[in-house]
Amino acid sequence: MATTEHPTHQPASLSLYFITFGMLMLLTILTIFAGFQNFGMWSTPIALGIAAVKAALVVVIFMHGYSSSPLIWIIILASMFFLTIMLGLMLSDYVSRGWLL
Amino acid sequence: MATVGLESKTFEKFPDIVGRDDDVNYLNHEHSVASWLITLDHKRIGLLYLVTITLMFLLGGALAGAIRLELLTPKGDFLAADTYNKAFTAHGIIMLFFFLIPSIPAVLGNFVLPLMIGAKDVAFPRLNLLSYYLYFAGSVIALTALLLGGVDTGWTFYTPFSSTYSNSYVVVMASGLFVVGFSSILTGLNFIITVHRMRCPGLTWFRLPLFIWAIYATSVVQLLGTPVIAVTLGLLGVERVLGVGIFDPRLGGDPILFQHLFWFYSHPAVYIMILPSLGVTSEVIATFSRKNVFGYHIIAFSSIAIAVFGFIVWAHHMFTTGMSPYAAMVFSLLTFSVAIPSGIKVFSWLATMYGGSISFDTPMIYAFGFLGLFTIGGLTGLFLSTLGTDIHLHDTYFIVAHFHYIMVGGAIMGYMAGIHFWWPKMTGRLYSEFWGKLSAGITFIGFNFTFFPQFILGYLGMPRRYYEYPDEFQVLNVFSTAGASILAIGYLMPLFYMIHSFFFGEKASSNPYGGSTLDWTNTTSPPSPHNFEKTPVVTEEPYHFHGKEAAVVSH
Amino acid sequence: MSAIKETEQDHGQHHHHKDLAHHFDTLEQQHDANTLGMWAFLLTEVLFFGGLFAAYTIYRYKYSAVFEEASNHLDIKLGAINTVILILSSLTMALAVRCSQTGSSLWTGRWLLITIGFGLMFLGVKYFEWKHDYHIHLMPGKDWSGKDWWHWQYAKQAKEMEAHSKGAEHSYPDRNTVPPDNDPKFGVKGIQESQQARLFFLLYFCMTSLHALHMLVGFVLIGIIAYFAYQGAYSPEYYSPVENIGLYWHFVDIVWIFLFPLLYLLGAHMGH
Amino acid sequence: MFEEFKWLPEQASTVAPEVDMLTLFIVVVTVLITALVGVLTLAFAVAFRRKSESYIPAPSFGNVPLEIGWTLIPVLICLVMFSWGVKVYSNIVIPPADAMEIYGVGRQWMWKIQHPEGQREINALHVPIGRPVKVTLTSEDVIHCFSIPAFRVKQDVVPGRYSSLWFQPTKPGTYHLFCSEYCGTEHSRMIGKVIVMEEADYQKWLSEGAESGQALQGRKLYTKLQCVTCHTGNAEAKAPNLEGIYRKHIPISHIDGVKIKDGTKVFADDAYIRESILYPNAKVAAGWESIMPTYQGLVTEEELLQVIAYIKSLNQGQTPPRTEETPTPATIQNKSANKEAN
Ligand code: HEA
Ligand code: HEA
Ligand code: HEC
Ligand code: CUA
Ligand SMILES: [Cu+2]
Repeated sequence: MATTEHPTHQPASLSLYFITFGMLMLLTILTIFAGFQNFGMWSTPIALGIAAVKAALVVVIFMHGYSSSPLIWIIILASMFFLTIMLGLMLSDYVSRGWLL
Repeated sequence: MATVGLESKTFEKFPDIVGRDDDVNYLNHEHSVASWLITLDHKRIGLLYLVTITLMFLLGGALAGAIRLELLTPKGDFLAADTYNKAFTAHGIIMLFFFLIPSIPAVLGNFVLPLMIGAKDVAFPRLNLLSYYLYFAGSVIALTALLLGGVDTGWTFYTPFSSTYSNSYVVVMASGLFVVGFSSILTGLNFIITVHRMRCPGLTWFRLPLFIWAIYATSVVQLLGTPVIAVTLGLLGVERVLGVGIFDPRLGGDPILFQHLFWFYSHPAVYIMILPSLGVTSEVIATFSRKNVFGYHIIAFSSIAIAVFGFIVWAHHMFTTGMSPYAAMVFSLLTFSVAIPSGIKVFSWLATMYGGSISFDTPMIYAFGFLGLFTIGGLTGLFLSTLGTDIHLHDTYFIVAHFHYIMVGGAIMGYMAGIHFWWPKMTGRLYSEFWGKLSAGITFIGFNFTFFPQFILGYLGMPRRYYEYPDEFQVLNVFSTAGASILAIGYLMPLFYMIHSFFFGEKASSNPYGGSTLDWTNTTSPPSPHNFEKTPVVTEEPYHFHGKEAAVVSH
Repeated sequence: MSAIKETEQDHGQHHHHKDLAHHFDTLEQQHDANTLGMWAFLLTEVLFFGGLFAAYTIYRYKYSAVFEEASNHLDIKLGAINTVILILSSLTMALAVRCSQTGSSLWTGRWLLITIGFGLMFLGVKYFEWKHDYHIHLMPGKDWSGKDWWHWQYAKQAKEMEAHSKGAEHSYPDRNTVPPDNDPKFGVKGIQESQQARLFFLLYFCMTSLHALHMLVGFVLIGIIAYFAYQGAYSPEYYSPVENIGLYWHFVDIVWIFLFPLLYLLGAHMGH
Repeated sequence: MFEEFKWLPEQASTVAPEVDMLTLFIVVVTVLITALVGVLTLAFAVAFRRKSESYIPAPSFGNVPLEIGWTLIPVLICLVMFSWGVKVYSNIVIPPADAMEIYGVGRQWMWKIQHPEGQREINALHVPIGRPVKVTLTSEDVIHCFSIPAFRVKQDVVPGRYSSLWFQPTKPGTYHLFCSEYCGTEHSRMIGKVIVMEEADYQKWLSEGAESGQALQGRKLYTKLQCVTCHTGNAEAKAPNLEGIYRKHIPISHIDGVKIKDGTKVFADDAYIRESILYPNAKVAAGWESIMPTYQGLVTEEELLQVIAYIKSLNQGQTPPRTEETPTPATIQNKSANKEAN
């Protein structure tokens, strides 16, 4: 069938890759720095937030997410959606156990 | 006799594609054993699966026979306690992982999916063959576990029994399931890509036959759920081998976590088992009513809805574990969400039949059986998703009855409907309609005899996985065992007349039932090695039985 | 569905590219199918690791204090070095894919081999890390009893206690005697904590070794593709194997991006 | 075999009729739906059977009202089932405050039951009619499930934690007690009897079977395990006074070693006391050092239950002297109603 979603086969510019690499390095330093601060209950969200930004950079630039078809983005979002469902609903049991009685 | 009728079911709109007698088809173009064992042809791989899963079904069925014999009397006089436990464990594992999960997707899906979408093959033929051999390897490992002495944990592998206390071959069995899980993932992946990328020109999403939608939804579940059971069994293996305490409370682990992880896959897995049957039913009802399926779009979306909702209800298996009552309420409510799309499907099929021109060929008889038994099985699921009643019914024979109604009454009826429906396409031969209808009838009667009494047993309180039981439960158990013998006959008969027809059956035309999808209209029976002589182009929605002249002949 | 016209442009008349499998019509279609297939596979992988992440999440929630302490026994320095190495390998992999897009087979092969090189460095560091962890009895195996955990906790505790109860009759054995498994004297940060710590290390072990396993598989595949790249098998028209192995490798990188803070850093703020 | 046959299980507890009513409702609804589907299938099959091979029926197009109907009506039915289910479920899981408490321990493959007065029984449970009974359960090995069909109650028994179920028997008789979670070879023999007696008979049974009381056993352990060396109950104590703490709200300062908000309180129920003994610094009482050792591995589940029973019965000024070797039965026997006092 005719494919409607063409990935562009134009290679990305070299500098983009190096800039991305630099940003990943900076974020790594940031996450280590943040790790040594005491943010109380915010520590984990902050660590995960930085990791998410790094992952997003890898997906969008290195994995060519910027030029990928909507279908591939659906796959990416679906993986996050179902992962969240699994973790969220499972946790909901543990968190609410103490509520009654 | 019936075959005469069959030939005439081809409309002028779908002219018979007559091949010459010396035509090559996928069955006869190569003969060596190797040409079967290392074939990349999706049709041949489908047949390889057919043979293997049939053997597995017989094994699982024989174990069911042993279970029913033991339960004939209240005392444990036929099997030892351990043997009984190993028997139902093996029965459950074989029937689910080695028969029902691969049944429709791997056999019928492999065979007809590319035909239905006008493709020459699935997207990744080598991966397809790999899937088959992973399935095969998984089966060999599982059978090894059985031969070594079996597993006595129940198919659910609950910890800490399975991780610490059981002295059986849990790790071997778990590795078998691990391997077969990858077969399932790869099949699903292959089908998803095939549907996305291999449709022939003109075949838009809303021109896809509903069977394709169902297989697509199934594949999504396979892709998302199966890896989770794989890690879970992996952790179980690690725990057993290294003696560490991931799930054992004595070592700080949490046995309920195992159940969460297990059901995160195993609940969606039940939709891997039923969705393909729902798809077959849509095809069969449309074809034998000669009508377009009522509410095509909604049925298509309801398959997707079932697949997605299937992932948010798993903890309904855990209401009595002492999980949070609040979470229990949430999961109870969510569980009902699956019932709605299922209901929509049932009513839409009825509406499809309304005003149709219904013929009673074997596949349709099976589909009727499916409709009734799936409805009962599904509706009894509502007793279980309702918190107040599940507490009483949990782990009783009511559960056993519920899932056999859906899986044996529903899923297998659908599978039988599909096998009979596509048999002429697969083999180029017609089976005997007489024996076909007879076996459908016997199955239906035997089935209800076997499993209806179990609803009552369950409400009376008989727990499952009991090899001895209090005397007052005997009457119903005797009924059940008697029914199972009838059921066995119903399942064994097709084995004979189908094999007979394969060699001696009358030649089938390309479209004996007057089907409207590409597999019927554009290929010979059996299809040529590359499916289509020319790539088909699709110009209209499926299930259009009218010609351009809209030959509405009133009678 | 029916109206059965058939296309003229079937594959018979069509010039067959050497890389085009018979069941596809165009290279474009084949490329799309391959890429999509890889992404779908990664979707599965997310859920595969997801199972472990779920176990981690639940135990982390239940035993948060111990998990934070336990993580302090991992070596942040090595973890950080490995993070850098793996991101570097991701960069070289991205460059390999780019070279295959622009048609320089030679450099595709080279970058792929460099990627393997970084991967091996990562595993090398990991090897020494695991070996050390094993020696101090953090890893499952012989003598894996969490007793060292007791000693550490115990030493810490003893210090605190001395400060409080001036020389009361607390007699603590010295650090070299191994306490019996259920000696209540060790209980203050007791048995159940050492079990929880063990769970942490177990999850650490499972997650990092599953990750390492993925790298090992990656080496083999990258190696094969590098070989073909040197043979000049890829061109701007046909490079999806390189692209796909790239996707896989970046995914492995992403997993580590999450593992690093979750395993190594969660207790960093508490100091050693 | 036909004599014993019954269609419905005995209805012998207060929740049983509620569960049966709900079941009846679902049965009626589902039978109607099944009948509808069945009758329509057959009716259409007959009415629209193929009469001519050349006849092609007109295609059907959607019918919006119909489709809305068969979506919304099931939604409504489901909501009714759900909410009714939740209502009955709450009655099943929330015990009345005045329930009498019995302890049960499951193990491969038997049930061990202990009454508060000290009676122990195996695979049998004697209960008086008309009084709510709460059974607190735990397991020594794998997961079991305490199930009494005649009462329509069921609760998994999970090692490493307490779970509980309650019921109020309404009919004297002998009923099945099943283990309904698969637990290994003899799972189907892990069955027992629940004997519901009139109050007077129950009292008689109690006095006949009188063994030393559970709390009395607990008191012995309290000195034997050295609890009393710290929990002396007087001013110089190194540990909080345990007198009368049961069912009080206790201020705590740390959870799992982490400092928490001032003024946080926990409810001192069985689970909390159990936790305090096995995992002392899971929750640390405010104002105290977490020096208490864990007793994990030193006490059996049974002993744990006895110690807990003792702490529950412990009233102001009743902590025994440190030196006491064997407690005087008298101090135990005059159990005053400390629960009511709270
Ligand atoms: C193919 C397999 C399959 C399928 C499709 C289903 C479908 C459903 N199942 Fe079932 N189930 C199993 C296989 C399956 N199940 C198995 C194997 C077990 C036991 C596992 C074990 O412990 O070993 C089990 C156990 C099980 C439990 C746990 C019970 C317990 O252990 O305590 C529950 C609880 O909610 C449940 C509910 C449901 C529901 C609500 C559906 C729904 O999807 C059904 C939806 C269908 C309908 C409702 C019928 C059609 C609808 C209409 C005609 C419209 C009218 C409807 C309304 C009024 C809503 N099932
Ligand atoms: C697809 C799934 C599937 C299928 C098809 C079946 C089919 C049958 N099952 Fe099964 N069953 C399960 C899935 C399935 N079951 C599961 C998951 C469990 C739970 C396990 C657990 O608790 O862990 C279970 C448990 C289970 C129990 C409960 C055991 C217990 O809890 O103690 C019972 C009892 O009656 C039973 C009976 C039957 C019967 C009579 C059939 C019949 O339909 C079978 C009919 C078929 C035949 C009779 C085959 C005929 C062939 C022969 C006899 C040929 C002889 C062999 C050779 C020549 C090689 N099953
Ligand atoms: C080494 C001294 C010591 C011994 C021995 C000891 N405890 Fe404790 N216990 C403490 C201290 C200190 C606390 C308060 C800090 C805390 O909650 O951990 C405490 C808390 C408790 C609590 C919680 C009370 C509250 O107010 O929150 C219970 C219940 C308890 N102990 C029971 C026991 C039992 C039963 C035993 C014997 C089997 C025992 N203890 C032995 C020191 C001790
Ligand atoms: Cu105990 Cu089943
Ligand atoms: Cu389910």
